[in-house]
Amino acid sequence: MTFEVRTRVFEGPLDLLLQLITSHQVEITELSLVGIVNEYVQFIDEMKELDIEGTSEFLLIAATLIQMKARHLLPDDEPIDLDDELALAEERDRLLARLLACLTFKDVAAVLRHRMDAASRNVPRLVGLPDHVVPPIPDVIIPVDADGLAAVAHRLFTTQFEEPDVDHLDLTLPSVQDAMVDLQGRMASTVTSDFDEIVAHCTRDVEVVAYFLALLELARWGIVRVEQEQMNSSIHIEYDETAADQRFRAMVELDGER
Amino acid sequence: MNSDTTRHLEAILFVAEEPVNTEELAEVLEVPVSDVIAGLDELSRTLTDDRGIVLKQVGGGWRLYTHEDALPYLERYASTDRVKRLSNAAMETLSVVAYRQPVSRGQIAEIRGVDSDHAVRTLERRELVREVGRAPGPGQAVLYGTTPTFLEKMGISAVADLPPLADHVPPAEIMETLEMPMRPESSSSGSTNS
Amino acid sequence: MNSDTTRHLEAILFVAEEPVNTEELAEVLEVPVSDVIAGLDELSRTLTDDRGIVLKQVGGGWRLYTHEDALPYLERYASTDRVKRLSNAAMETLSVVAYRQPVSRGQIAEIRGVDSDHAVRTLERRELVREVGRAPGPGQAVLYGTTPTFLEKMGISAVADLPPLADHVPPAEIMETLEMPMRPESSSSGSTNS
Repeated sequence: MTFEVRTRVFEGPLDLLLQLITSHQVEITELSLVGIVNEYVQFIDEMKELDIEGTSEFLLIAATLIQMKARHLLPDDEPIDLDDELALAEERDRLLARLLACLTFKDVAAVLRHRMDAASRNVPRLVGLPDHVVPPIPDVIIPVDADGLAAVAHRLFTTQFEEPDVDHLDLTLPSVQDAMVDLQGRMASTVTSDFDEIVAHCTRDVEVVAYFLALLELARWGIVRVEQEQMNSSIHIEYDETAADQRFRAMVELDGER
Repeated sequence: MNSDTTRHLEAILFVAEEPVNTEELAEVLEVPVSDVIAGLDELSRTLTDDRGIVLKQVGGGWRLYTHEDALPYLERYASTDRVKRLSNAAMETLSVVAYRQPVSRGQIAEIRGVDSDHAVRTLERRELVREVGRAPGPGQAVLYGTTPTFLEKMGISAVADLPPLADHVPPAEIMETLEMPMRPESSSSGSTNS
Repeated sequence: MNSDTTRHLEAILFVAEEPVNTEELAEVLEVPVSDVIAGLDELSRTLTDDRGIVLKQVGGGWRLYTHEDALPYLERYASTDRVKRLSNAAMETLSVVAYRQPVSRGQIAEIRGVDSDHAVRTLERRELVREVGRAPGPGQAVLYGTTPTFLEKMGISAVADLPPLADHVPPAEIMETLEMPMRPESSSSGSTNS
């Protein structure tokens, strides 16, 4: 089973999420957040091979989705922190509002393009004055000096306009997979740690997000236990060796079957 | 029989390389604005559908254009490819600027969910958007708005002539589709369905 | 009631930059030359003395001109060209001509990524660039170069005095300033340099 959306062109994380959601429109009753989150996260793993801009935005939205998913997966008898619940609801509403705004502007953009195309069917005259009308040469201010002009030229000659959206971006994405391997390795030796320590070596926000996603994934498998006293306080991480061993054995067995 | 004002209006609009507003026309022709308006009306009637040229009110002024029926022949005559179409990214960014102006790059990115600096720069180079001010407060982000060129390319004379945005808000069933998977209850092995 | 041929003729002559001969018009409109001649005759009668535009046969072809009565107004219109500061589009085009001269419009458009004909014309009118030759080969595109006025405005005595580009990597803050639409203050030299 392949996702049709995979072959489509999408621009940015909201666009991707919109496509994932609407591609499920036919089976609306079976819509599940978990399915969409899984697909979304799968995309992030594949993103290294795609030229996509705004990668940290992808990961941030994924983090929100995963948070929502994690909330769904909690057993009902687990005590619920109302503050967390409220924060999550706000996050969800914000994401929803953004999706709606994004859709609205996509829709109106098509209308504006149509109008523009229609208007461009009328061609203006650009020839200007007849030769025998010789207007005084308007005085002109060149708003930069010679160095400024050189800077303008430099920028033009070094920018490739035909291939937009790629060359000015840092596309080396941190791998969530690598972050998981690293995180698990470090946790195995230190047993307890906190998130700040784990990401101390990261130089980019997007790397931190990758580690956060890795952490959520390991927590989902029970390999680590995660605690956070309150929002914005440090995230305490504890390694569960038994769970890690079980997981490891399961993986080896899976590999052996192939 | 056209008035002198009408004839001179036609001559000026023939050579003008951008829309000219009535005040400017009145100044050049040394007649009251009301005469200009009457002259434009007369010119417009003279240039009826059986002519190759039309008069349009666009971008805050008036400009002569070829009749749209002639487009295929013009394309063959000039054989130059017409102005490159804007990408979807640029078109969406342009829509956000048009309806949210004055707006910063950060706000555009927030709405589109994707970095839009490249699109903004493309639109600036095409003179469809421009800096219209600076945001108050720290950072003083550049705020963007549309240009008279934008209005002209849209074939309208003011931003207020754009189709109302409210008409393009997704219908209820799409909103529901979006909201459904995000409902807290949706994935729990729910017994009740609202 | 004008024929389609007459309307399309008018549209083509409206946008044409030079006189167009009957054979060319016939080819573009896909009609016999005799139809073109009849159409030109009809157009000429439509554009009688009470119009601001006239049809003239010049240099082996046909071209639309403004009526001579309108000349004083055209001169006044031309001298009200109040735009004094070069637009970003014109600035970019000027920098391309300065560093790549002799250069054709097509090459400029390729470098800038957008059609630059209008900017070239603006620069020509302000005597900052001019035609300096023709490209060899088919088409013989006009090649542009800078003028003595340009050198004077830039405060240099020869094109060779322009800052070299190869080692010209502008400091980050200048680049940032350039990313923003250029403002008059941007040329004042900053006091601090990182």
